Amino acid sequence: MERIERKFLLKVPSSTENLALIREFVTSAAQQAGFDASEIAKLELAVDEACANVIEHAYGGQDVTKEVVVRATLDDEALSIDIEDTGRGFDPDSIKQEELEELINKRKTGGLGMRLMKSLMDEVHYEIEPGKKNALHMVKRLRKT
Amino acid sequence: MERIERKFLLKVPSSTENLALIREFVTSAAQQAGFDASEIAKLELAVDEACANVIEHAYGGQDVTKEVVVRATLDDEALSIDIEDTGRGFDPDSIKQEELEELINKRKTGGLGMRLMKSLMDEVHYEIEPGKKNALHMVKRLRKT
Amino acid sequence: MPNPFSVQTVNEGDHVVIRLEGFVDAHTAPQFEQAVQTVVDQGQHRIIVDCEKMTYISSAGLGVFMGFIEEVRDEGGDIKICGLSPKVKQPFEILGFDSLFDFCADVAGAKERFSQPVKREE
Amino acid sequence: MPNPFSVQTVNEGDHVVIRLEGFVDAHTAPQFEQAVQTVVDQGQHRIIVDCEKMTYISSAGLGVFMGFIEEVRDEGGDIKICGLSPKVKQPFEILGFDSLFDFCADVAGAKERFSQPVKREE
Ligand SMILES: Nc1ncnc2c1ncn2[C@@H]1O[C@H](COP(=O)(O)OP(=O)(O)O)[C@@H](O)[C@H]1O
Ligand SMILES: Nc1ncnc2c1ncn2[C@@H]1O[C@H](COP(=O)(O)OP(=O)(O)O)[C@@H](O)[C@H]1O
Repeated sequence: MERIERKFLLKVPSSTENLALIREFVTSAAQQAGFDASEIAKLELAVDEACANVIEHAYGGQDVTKEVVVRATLDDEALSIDIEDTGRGFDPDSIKQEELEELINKRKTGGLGMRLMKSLMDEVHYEIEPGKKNALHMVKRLRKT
Repeated sequence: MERIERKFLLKVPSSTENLALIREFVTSAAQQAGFDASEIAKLELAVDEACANVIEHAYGGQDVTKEVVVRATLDDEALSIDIEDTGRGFDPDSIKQEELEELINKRKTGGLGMRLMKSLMDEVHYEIEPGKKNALHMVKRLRKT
Repeated sequence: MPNPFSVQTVNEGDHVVIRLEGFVDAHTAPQFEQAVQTVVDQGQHRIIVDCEKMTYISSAGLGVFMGFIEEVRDEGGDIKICGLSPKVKQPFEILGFDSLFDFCADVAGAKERFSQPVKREE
Repeated sequence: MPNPFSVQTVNEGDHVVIRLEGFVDAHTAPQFEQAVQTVVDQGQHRIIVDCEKMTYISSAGLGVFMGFIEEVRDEGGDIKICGLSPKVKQPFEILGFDSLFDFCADVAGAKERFSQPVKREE
């Protein structure tokens, strides 16, 4: 049996200005997938965090000559999100997840994004090939009611 | 001198459900280009009309396996919109622009879209290659104040 | 969220008010068309379309006005368009609707206008 | 339109209210951070952040609370977070902010709380 997929693609210049549009994009796809408002809020936030990281870390700040690519693919079972960049890349496993208390003690203002993504989504998986393509694959499954 | 361009790309399944997202997409690009609210409203409407035509005429109604592609390219002088489909195609020159009164007399409910696009945009240009790619290029120039 | 739309039909004695809210585009216009069709099928031809809460309209929505106006006027009625904000007025004006349709400031104004002769070129 | 945001700082005697409105994301959080910095630089450490009109917050916004709380508490003050709607509360809870920050229903509640001992693990 063939599954009907709906594919959405958004490419925007690397600028935090575009995070709002990225959120609208995800919300639209998620609504069509049939997620409820609370699930949509989670998807929106996870994708925002991922794209903010691309803009700030992969491309090192605003650089509108670079592109952030977001794909949303939905079928009966899940919404898959694929985010691509051609920036610096990093080793996700080397990122130490510090406790909130620790971060507070160190007066850190960051270090929360990846943790959020992991708890908001069902799957979070990086494939990093610096200089070529860095890809982040995230999945949120539809809970059948 | 090199012009810095910002490029935005959106691909969505061919469904009128996605017109709202398409409008958000254009609005975002137009805001970054510096258009005022009234100009943004014009751009939004022109692109909505063009994409509604692709969904309804090029692809003959809702068909989420088909794709509507919208590109927005902005530089210091203008926002260019390129809309692509791989649908039926048509001969734009053969479309008779009937007067509103005539349409009313015939109790028509359509026939207004292309006329709107032409008066809302500075340039409207079709390149139709049925079976290959149909492209619509529209430009709105920034009026320097 | 991205496309809030609703249409509400209220019978008020010898005329009917159709209230549009949100975005009237190719996706939602069929619901508007259905609402007008229902009213006309019931033999009501004094129709007021209240656009005060309409935030957007594309040609799909404009076409609904166009498709019914003759039939309604033939029956001695009219479709009064009221409450258009400057933003949504633009497409009506570009297409010349202002010379063929009766625009009113609000529902009260539209009701009053129904006691006056219908604007119509024959 | 796609990203309405504003931050407003109001001095109210011995404490200060920072009002967030709209979307707090990586684009707008720097403005929020600047507002807190300004208040702290002025030596004010009894800070109430009113989130009643905040419609969204991402980690960039949460990081602002995180980055200032130690300094403010060291000075005998606190950052009270109030008016969180259920929708925006979610990220605060996921990250455990509820056990380290003082959440209040509204500004009045936050003012009252300033007369009570500060929640803090040493
Ligand atoms: N897409 C990315 N490209 C490069 N580095 C990244 C990327 N995403 C995350 N990182 C690295 O992982 C760290 C932790 O990310 P995160 O948990 O989102 O917190 P924050 O972005 O606030 O630092 C970042 O500081 C950065 O060094
Ligand atoms: N993208 C397109 N692909 C195929 N045919 C089109 C396309 N756009 C317009 N047309 C044709 O041109 C006609 C006029 O279009 P338009 O002025 O937008 O009015 P309407 O869409 O309401 O009919 C359409 O009815 C259709 O036959």
